[in-house]
Amino acid sequence: MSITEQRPIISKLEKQELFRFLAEGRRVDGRSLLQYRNLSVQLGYIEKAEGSALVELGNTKVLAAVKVGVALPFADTPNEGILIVNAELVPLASPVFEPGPPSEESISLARYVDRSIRESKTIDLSSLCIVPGRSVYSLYIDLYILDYDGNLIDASVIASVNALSTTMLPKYSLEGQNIKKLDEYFKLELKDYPVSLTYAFFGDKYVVDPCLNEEYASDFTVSMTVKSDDRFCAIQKNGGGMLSPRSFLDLLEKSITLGKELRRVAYSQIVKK
Amino acid sequence: MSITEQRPIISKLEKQELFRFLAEGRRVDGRSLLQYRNLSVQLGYIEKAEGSALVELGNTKVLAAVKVGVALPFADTPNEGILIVNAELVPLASPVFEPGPPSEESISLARYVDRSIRESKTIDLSSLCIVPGRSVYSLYIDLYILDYDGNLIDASVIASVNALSTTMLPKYSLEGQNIKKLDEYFKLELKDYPVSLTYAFFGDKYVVDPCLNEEYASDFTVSMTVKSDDRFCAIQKNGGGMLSPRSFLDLLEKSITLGKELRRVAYSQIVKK
Amino acid sequence: MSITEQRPIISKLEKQELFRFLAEGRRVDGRSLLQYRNLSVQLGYIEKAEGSALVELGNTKVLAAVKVGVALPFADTPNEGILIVNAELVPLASPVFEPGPPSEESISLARYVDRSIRESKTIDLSSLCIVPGRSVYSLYIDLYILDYDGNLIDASVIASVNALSTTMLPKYSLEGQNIKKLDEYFKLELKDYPVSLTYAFFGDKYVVDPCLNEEYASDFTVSMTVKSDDRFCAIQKNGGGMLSPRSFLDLLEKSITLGKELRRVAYSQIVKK
Amino acid sequence: MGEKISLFKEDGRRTDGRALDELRPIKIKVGVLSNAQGSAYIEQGKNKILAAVYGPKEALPKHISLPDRCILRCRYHMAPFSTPERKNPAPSRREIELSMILRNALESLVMTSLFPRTVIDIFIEVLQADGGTRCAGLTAAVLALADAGIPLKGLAAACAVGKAEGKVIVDLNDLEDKYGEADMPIAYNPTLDGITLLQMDGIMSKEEIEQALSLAITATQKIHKMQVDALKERFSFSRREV
Amino acid sequence: MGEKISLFKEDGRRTDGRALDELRPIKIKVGVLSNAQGSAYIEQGKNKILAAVYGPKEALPKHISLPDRCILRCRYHMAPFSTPERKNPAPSRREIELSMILRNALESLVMTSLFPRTVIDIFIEVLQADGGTRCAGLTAAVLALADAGIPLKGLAAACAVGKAEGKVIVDLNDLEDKYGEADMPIAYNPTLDGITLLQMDGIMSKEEIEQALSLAITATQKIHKMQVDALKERFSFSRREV
Amino acid sequence: MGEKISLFKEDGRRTDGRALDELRPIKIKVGVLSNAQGSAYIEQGKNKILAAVYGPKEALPKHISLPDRCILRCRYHMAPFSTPERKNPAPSRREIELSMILRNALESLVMTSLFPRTVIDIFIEVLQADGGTRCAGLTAAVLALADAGIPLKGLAAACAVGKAEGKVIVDLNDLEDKYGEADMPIAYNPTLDGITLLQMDGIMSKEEIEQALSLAITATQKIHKMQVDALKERFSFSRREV
Repeated sequence: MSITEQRPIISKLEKQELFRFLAEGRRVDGRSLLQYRNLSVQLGYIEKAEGSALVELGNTKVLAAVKVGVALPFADTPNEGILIVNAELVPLASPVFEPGPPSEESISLARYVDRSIRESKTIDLSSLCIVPGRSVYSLYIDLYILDYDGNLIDASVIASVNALSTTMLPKYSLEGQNIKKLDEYFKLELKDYPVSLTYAFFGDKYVVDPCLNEEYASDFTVSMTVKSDDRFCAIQKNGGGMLSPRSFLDLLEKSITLGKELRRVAYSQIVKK
Repeated sequence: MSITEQRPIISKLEKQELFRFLAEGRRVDGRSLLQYRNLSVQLGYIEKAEGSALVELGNTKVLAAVKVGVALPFADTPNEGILIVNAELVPLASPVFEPGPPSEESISLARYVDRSIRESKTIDLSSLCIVPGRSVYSLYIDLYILDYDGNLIDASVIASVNALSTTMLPKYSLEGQNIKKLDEYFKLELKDYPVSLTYAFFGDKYVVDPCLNEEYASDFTVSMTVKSDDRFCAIQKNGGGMLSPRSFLDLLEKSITLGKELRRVAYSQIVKK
Repeated sequence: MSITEQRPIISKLEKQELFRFLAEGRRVDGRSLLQYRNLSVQLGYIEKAEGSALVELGNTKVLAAVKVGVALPFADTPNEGILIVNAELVPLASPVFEPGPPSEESISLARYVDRSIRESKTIDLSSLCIVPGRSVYSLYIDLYILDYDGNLIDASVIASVNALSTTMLPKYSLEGQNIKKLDEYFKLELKDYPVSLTYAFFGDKYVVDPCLNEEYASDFTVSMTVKSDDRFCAIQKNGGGMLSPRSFLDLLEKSITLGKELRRVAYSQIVKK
Repeated sequence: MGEKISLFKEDGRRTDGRALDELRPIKIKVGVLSNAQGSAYIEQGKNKILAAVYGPKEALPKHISLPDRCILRCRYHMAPFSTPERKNPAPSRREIELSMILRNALESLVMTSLFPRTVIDIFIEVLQADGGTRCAGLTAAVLALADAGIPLKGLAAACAVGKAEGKVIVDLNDLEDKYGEADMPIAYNPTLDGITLLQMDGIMSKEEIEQALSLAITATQKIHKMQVDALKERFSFSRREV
Repeated sequence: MGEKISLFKEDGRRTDGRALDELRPIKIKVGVLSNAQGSAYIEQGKNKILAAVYGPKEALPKHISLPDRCILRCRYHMAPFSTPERKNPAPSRREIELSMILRNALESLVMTSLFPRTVIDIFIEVLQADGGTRCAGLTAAVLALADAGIPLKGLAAACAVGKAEGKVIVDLNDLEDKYGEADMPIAYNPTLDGITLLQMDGIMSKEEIEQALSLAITATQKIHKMQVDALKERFSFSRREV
Repeated sequence: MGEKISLFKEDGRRTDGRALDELRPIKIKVGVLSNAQGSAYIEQGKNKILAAVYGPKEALPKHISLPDRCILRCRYHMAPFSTPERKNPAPSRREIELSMILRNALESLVMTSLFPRTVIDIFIEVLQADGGTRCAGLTAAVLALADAGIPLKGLAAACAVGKAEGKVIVDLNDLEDKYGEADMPIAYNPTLDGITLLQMDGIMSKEEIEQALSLAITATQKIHKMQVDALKERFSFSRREV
């Protein structure tokens, strides 16, 4: 059962201020409506994982780590590696995160990131086959939300792609019926550099990269993932409220422009020049 | 832990009326004490399942569907197919059904239906072996309670047997070590047509096929499953209260008579003349 | 989440009495500070288990039973049998035990007993291999707490070792690729006879083998498992409060002396003279 | 999107004979269950879906209630027999996500401030699945709410649009969902010109999405008319059957 | 009921030497646990079963309580080592069903209206299983209730009857339960002439059931006498041991 | 303790070049998270651990609260990527035990009677594990409590001592933990001369334990100094970063 969430109450004063600023085309933290917060990326934060990245987007901190294993392929894709995305809303990040099995928020986040990476074909899963029908690489992306100040989706996509870009896979040789792990590694190749852009709506106004207070005060958010070729590979409206078709079309246009910019910043350390 | 259930309270007036009618040998909905409600059976309701039937017994609606798979046999019955019965008290059927793992009511219902089919040998499980010790057919009967107005047991047995009667199984050929699914099907053969008869007790009086209000007002119920040869293959008393040995013997007699009648109606579309 | 437990409240009077006695070097039930309660061991209580023992330590009753199976060995120990300890705080033993998945108390108890047996090498796991890398014996020790009057740890270690000492394992012969169970059995050999000694602290005073009221009134407990050669193989402080290094060193000394005594009583039926 | 399967016939029509912008046959009935406060049943292609509504009723335990409006609980659930392989009845990650997406969409329609401290339960059961179940489920759930007499800001109808072999299409069936290039479920309220549910996966350019959106609006308007007809039938006859 | 196993010896006696209507050796003790308000232990054949009762006590959380009577909670549970193969300690579907069946049977005996808003917990632990555990468990649970001083309408004793190789028999052991043709557990209160627990599976004709019922009544009357003796012993000696 | 691995180099130093009584490099920061009331981060060898504190806050549901003091809730958790093989994020038996052991240790430090009817939540997340995580986690958790402004009876620092190839050593790394002969985690409060956490597994004689205890006291005193330094830095700069 999905149940109406109980958002922490923002004081009326805070909300009024937020709307007053919006009416003037400004935001409480000084940003313009379509401006992202400061973004920093630390590659290889978890040395023991095959790939990892720590992303800070303002006060939001997301750690993504990739663990590589060997698994039986799915029956309908015997020649493809397996990609699984899992997100943990770690309770130290926020008083609203609780220990326990994955919440609908964490599942929805993981599934959106999964779609962004899978549909954009950022990874060529068919290159992750060891023995067709028998052994394929499995990539587990674990998203760990360490500090929560809104816009988990965009930060998580950026963290995941950066973590994947640092991922080293062990080589295997086939010995008779069995495979043997070698002490050699190869780098996972990325085929695309998708970015997600998330907008929070307040009536007919919207801002990009909402911080937590903006998310709480907003009617709903819309996230869009754009590929390097400006095509879209994932979209999702989250929360109640209605999006006008006109605004939707606006967002498509804005996202292509903003996406180019964000991609440049987010993947500056990993994109080949 | 099984815990005393909290039955919805029936108004005193309703209850008084019910008892006044019973004293006169009548029921509130106009039936006689040993009369079933209208019964309708719609075969093949779920085209995508290998077998299915939708049963309406008054306002009680039960959908039974059979899914066929291939499984490893149990170690102690290497030559027998596997039969599993599962019941879901779907929350749209009643305000007292809650989402979540199977309740004791749904487990008890499924196990009673399982016994009724298994003990009556309605299906010859030894005919469902593909490769002894390695591959057998598995039949999953899912009972879906869509609308709840009492007497789930009788409706569920009827729905299950009807669903089984429409079940088509794919043929398999043995190719070396593996089995291969062919594009041919065969009909599951039924060896018996069991019916369950459920009685609700009010002091020393009882009625057959209780509707929900009667169930709530009763002391307890007794269900009995009768085979085509008039022998019994499952009995269960549900609820508190005491059944006198005399009444028990009465029920045995009544069930044989009523069973013949019910079997004729319940399986009119599927029994070979 | 581990959460501060709600201990049943002992009346102030009871507590005062307990402390008054302690101040005089006595205990409410007449024991001296370092005296164990009466201990009785009944071997082979569960005939259908491969090994078992019922231990009564005062009013605390622990039943330990060993079930033997065959399992795949762990990848990193292909030549070793598998030992698993599980503890059930059965709700009939105490109003504070609740049905449901294992509590942290039961997990902690099972893990302490596991360490006591595993680290002392009471069982030579490498002697429990049938086919290296493929089939090994698995020993499941189930601890069943039937009556709860404190000091579960010491009673459970004693029950486990006694149950193991009665354990008979079936022999297997290798037939081609498969193993076959023979109708012959051999006795599990014990290499050590560890005992755990548990102390409850009240300020700077402590008693051994606390009963339940003493546990509730104490600041914390310390358990130590001593091997036959007087070396230690497991230690654990349970509960809040601080243990002074001085007291810790005292306990080491006391445990060696008390351990010898307890070992003699606890294993009188099974230790070879 | 593994093996090569042709999603169009030689005459340019889809595998089930439809034109690019053509809906599958739809059958809607309102008021089909006897215990629920409101209920509806929809068949769209081979989809068979029931929706039921209980409430508004007191929100228990109290700490889940809100002082200024009612809360919604929503469960989207697939019957074990609704899919080719038997589905475990425990909720999958997909079902948990869709329950949330559908609750959000319904939340924008219900006049929640009329019923403070209460809860409305919405159950959507997919008895047979054939692509587009979340959309058909939403179409039915909105009707179940209306059937329960719960004041709405308006109806909303839902339909997936998407892309297959480079062509933008409407109301994807199972095959097109599986082997097509993109799937974009949309729920739309024509009165308020608002999108209440929006997801997309697969790959589409801005221009393709624009075209798809336009088709979705037309399609949902058609379904909206069927919703209105079903409600009219309900309140003239009051027939109850699946 | 797979392989062929003979359940009768050449002299017509059962595999354990019993006559058709003969009970297994039964040993009952009341008041065997120190913490429980009431407790009892039964051995019947190789069955070893403990029952304990806590309560009546305040029903928490409050919403489970009833204003006019006490509620019962009952857990029938098999120890992991009670069966030939180790049993997972998590409750199986069978244990969940039997917990309900046993609660129902006990509910008909307890004078629940004497203790409104309270709860009585009944725990039945099967330490070793040998056929007929639900019946032996009920026999013990009734005594644990009596030991706890809870007013009962009367005792009830339980025993399975059934059929093996065409013969109606009493108190089935493990082998007869597994390879016989029918098993009918019955709990009976001789004072009120009432059956409080009744199940059957396997195949029996009306005549066979009549015969089995008659044997069950005789058998439970015998066990009832042992219950009374155990209670007498309990209240004269007050010994506590397993 | 399976295969033969040498834990000492020819010069008598440990595999990572340390002397027997030498700690691994330790880096501590206090106040690293923005939402938590208090937080701390520790690196000890390759361990990377975050601790955060929320509270004191109202204890809900009420029945968990205590009238005379605050309660503590503690979760020790390992990230799925913290170990060589991916760890299932659901709590393991080991994590459940350590959560309890750590809560107990912290309970002895917090002045709980100052905050009746409230709860303090303590979260310890192991991002990367390299032996001795419970000790490093405790060292960090104590600082997170101090950072949250919760009155403590004193700080406590923790460190494992143990035995490898017959030698008593301090601050075991992953390899020494796995292949050594004994591991004894200790948390010690130097001001009150009290041990708040104590466990041991493996085999040690009384004399070895005495020697290990003495080394542990010296080691924890060193870590205690680093704790104090980290707190000073926190309250002079108030920098927040991981």
